[in-house]
Amino acid sequence: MPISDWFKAREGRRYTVASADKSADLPDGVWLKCPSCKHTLYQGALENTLQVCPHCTHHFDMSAPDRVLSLADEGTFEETEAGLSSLDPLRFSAKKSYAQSLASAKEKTGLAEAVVTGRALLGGHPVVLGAMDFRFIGASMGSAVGEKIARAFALAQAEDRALILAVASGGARMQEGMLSLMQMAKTSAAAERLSRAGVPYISILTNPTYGGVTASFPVLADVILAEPGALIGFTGPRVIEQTIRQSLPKGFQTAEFLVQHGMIDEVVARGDLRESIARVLDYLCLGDVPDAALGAACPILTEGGDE
Amino acid sequence: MPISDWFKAREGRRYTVASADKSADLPDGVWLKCPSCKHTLYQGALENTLQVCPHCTHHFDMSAPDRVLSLADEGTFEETEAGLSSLDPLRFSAKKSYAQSLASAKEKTGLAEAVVTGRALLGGHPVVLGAMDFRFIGASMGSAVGEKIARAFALAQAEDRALILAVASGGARMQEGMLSLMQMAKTSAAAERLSRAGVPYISILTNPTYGGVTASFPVLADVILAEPGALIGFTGPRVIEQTIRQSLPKGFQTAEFLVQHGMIDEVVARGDLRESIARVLDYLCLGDVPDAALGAACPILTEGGDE
Amino acid sequence: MSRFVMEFERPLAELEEKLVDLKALDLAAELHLGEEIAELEAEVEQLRVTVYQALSPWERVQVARHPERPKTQDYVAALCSEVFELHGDRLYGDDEAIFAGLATIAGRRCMVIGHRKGKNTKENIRRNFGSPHPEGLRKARRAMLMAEKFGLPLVTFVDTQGAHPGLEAEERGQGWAIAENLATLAALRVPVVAVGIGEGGSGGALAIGFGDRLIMLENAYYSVISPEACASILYKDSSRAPETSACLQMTADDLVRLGIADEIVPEPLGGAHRDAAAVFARVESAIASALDTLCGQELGGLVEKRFVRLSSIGVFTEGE
Amino acid sequence: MSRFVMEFERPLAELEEKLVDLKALDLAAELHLGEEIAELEAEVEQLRVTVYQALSPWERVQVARHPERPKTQDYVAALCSEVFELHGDRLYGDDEAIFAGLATIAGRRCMVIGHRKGKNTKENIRRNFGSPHPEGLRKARRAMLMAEKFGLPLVTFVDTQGAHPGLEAEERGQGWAIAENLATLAALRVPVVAVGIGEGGSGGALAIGFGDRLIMLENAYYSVISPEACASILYKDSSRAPETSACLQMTADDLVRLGIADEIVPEPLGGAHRDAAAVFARVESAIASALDTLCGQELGGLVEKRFVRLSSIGVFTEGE
Ligand SMILES: [Zn+2]
Ligand SMILES: [Zn+2]
Repeated sequence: MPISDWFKAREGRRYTVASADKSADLPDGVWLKCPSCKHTLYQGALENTLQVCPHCTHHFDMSAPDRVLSLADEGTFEETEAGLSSLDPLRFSAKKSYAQSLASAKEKTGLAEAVVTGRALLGGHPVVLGAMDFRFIGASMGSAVGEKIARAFALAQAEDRALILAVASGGARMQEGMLSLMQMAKTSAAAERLSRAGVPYISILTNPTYGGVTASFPVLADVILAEPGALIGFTGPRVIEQTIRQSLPKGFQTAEFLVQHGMIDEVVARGDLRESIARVLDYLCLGDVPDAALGAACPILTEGGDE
Repeated sequence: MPISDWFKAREGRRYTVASADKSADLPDGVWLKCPSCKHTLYQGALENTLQVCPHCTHHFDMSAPDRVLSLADEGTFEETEAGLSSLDPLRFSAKKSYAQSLASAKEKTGLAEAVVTGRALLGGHPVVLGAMDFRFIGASMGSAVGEKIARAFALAQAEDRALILAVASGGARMQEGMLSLMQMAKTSAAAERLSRAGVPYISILTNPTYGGVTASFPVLADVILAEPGALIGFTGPRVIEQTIRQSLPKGFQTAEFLVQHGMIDEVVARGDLRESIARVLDYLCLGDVPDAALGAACPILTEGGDE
Repeated sequence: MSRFVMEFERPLAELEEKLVDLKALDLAAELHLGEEIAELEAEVEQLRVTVYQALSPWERVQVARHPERPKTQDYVAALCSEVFELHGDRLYGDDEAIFAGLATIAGRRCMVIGHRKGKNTKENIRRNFGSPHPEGLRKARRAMLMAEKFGLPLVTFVDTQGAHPGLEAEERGQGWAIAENLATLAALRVPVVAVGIGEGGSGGALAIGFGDRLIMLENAYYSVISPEACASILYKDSSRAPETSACLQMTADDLVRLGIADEIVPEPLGGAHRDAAAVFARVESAIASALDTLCGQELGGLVEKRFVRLSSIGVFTEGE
Repeated sequence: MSRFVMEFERPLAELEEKLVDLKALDLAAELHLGEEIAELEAEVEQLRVTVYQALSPWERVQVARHPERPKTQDYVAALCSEVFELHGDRLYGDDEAIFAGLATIAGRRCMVIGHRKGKNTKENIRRNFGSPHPEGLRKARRAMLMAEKFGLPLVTFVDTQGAHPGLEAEERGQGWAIAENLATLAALRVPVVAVGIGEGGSGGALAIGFGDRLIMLENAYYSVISPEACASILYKDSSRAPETSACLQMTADDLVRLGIADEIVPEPLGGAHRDAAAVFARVESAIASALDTLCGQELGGLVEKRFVRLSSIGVFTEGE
């Protein structure tokens, strides 16, 4: 099913975090075990709970299409750059060729690349909205992901829409070598431009966010949110333990650890993300919502002619 | 002797750090013991060594007039705001009245206030040059010091001269209460304006620099230098030990400690200060020295019309 | 009713206690002491006025430090809606001694920053009694710059003994952090309203404590040095703080007289903790009217006015 | 002559040793082996060319890591005059893994930044083998902003295995520090010339490693991941690094082909450490000519060109 159809099929669904007692009457189907509370869960039922375990609120990975639909106001998401996808410029071939990896990722996810972007409304605010999909080669950032992200920044700037990016990634896509590393500079350059234009940018760090992606556009946002328990860092714990032989504290690199260390603004449960982002946008996008709750009370600051 | 005469009397003197063997033929006069190496020194001889112990290079306190003359190119220092001095707005009277303290400080130092400012050349660069004098009520910053500092910033900006400030201070001048605290904001505001105007500003932190002065204009410089062994901090060690009952490491709050902790650019011996500052100015004041050593090789960057 | 008794309240507290005892006795033993009770009540009322009216500077300091005095988080809870707290300096840590967040006050979207003391020992340990480390001040600075970027007026609540005096704070540049904030606040291109709600301790207070308007609560103080430290220096005897607190001219009245504060919000007899709701209402209306005045102004002019005013603070002579 | 022998040099080193022995024997025993010596010398010469010409990517990596390879401080000593080193990030610390300073190169006043590896174990411990912590990257950023403020062209020397992978680096925001530098470098309003002199390890290299020109030494590499780590991931066997170093296309040639680097500075046969003086001269002239081209340009256009070029890096399809 092409992704556009998928979006159509999903439109109109409501996403709410189910209360715990709903788990009693799960229909038959694919079952999985929650890695946190060990409860057995029906996978289909997770679709009604934003992929959150109804027993312990463990946040399972969320696909990019699910993510953008969970954040956009109903029926407002319009995808952009849907066809943009990776090539294999280095003809990278190790155990498995990059071309094969790409083909199977496309097949598995129905996506052209590891990030989905588009226009939407969020809490009534016009936004550019993007989400990364970890199932697609670990949502690693190669040329195509970098390009789609950079275009999302450019679109947000051109249309003066706030940019909202839900991030997950294993890091740079090594199969594209230096072209992949340079996407860090390219997306950071785009972020810097948006910032200088004064357009709001909020990132949501989800599990896992690592490597070159952590070290570029996601952490340059005005407000950085993260999902509970999400693991976020530059170097992964295994590499640290092997390279430096440091033992790592409990909770290392969790979203909560990063709040404590001053790196992100708030940990927000998946079910509360849309509301939190909308609230922040109410402050950062003053005036772009015609029926803003505060109406005329928004401060209208006049810029002087001395600039 | 009025300070203008003092300057005249001092002009033409050369300052060099004497080599150790000069100490042998010290004339009679006032003797003091070096607190660092315990050698007995003739005070008059220290005038020829920039108040640096010839045995161990211990840096004694330096008066503001000595300081500006040691830094300015010979014969170029012209004092500004020489008459500006403190009043006693709170009629502050404790054990000793503020009025008394002021009177005795003036008598002792021959200065009108704890800071001397003026125009000068330094390594051929036109600068505004200022120095604080610890003998004057601990070079604490009251209204007059704050005003003179703020005017030095304004003068540097108006005449596009680099600003060089040699700082020493016990902190805010509590005898002026909140008027004194507000000088921190006032001088920091002036520093911010100078910075936005792109005029270079170098501070030299000397022993001791503490309290509200550390927490305002001196640390906002583009390049921060400090003299060897100078003690610099916000809260003094005794207060920390009494309040928090923390034991403090050896070398705490020395200039060297602060370099290690990333707060200052370099520790420079008194005898090398003029040369170091001139070198930095060669970079930060490109173009203002007609016969710059590098002549036409200085990069001439053209600003675009898009600003 | 307050449980914590300040030194100067003690005679009143004793009389109040006596009145309670008398009433209890009357009730228990049916002694019909109505007249005595009424007399004592009048006495209490008179003493209350005597004790609380025209507080000395040192008494105000005690009121400003009263453990039940409303704190930044109380003002945020009472005055602000749709709050979104911001955490961290993006450099080192998240200092709980400083609150920063997006908040709506009197119908206006604002950025709010405040010193955050705890309500009990546990909270106070976490929040370091409201004394910020450099990372707290740098979080505040990040919030200031965000306010500027998105055109949000800045409202600050000042209530700290001072910036934290400690080894780690020095290592991480306490002086540097304060100075950066002063420079940033001085030039910030949005309206800035500072409210002194309790203690205004030196550089740690000033680092978020000035702007286009400084509103002081009646019993809040703001000082270059704590009266105890001043007494320690001058007399080697910190118990002489009552004297130095007068010398330092650190009350709201003094600040208005010196041209540093603009406005005083009156407190109920006995202090803000005696009727917090009334204080919240007055503070809200003071902030609202300050914002009404400031938000209409052209930004370049606003910042220039702030700079000129700041530059004019100080009393000195030009000499001959 | 170099004392450290790289793996692929071993046959040559053995032959060279044999030659030395032969000469010594000849001298000691007066065996008149002139002919044999000449023969062996020719053999050595031929093998030298065979060994060093057309190095494989993995061999280049070894050359790039050679302990005697000239390092940032060697370039600074050789190319720069009137150096004034800047220390510290003004936030947390001074990271010796990063050099930053005012320096004059080829008659131009510049800001110079570089990764600073040590020359021996003691230096390497202090400098953390040239792997920066966040405070090092933040010192670099401060230097970048100072360069911009005062119109000084920026020259960077890239030579690091990568940003430090450790607990404290993560706690202080390694990713954040790198990203801030990338954003700052991308928009910096002065000419930026980066020189890859040795190792170009991933984000820690990139954080000071791009600009208007990227000059690569012939045997310097620049890679998204170390070949060993790549082999570890792909084959669970880091000894297959020779294979992955070819796959990753990380040599100077590859970078020019991919449009990422602009220019290659040739090295003497065997690597830069064989004739450092020659390399210094070539690097100086490459930097000088890059600055000559860049310093005359209008700054807005320069930055726009940098942005457009950066934005165009990548190979992808737009789809249907
Ligand atoms: Zn669960
Ligand atoms: Zn000595």
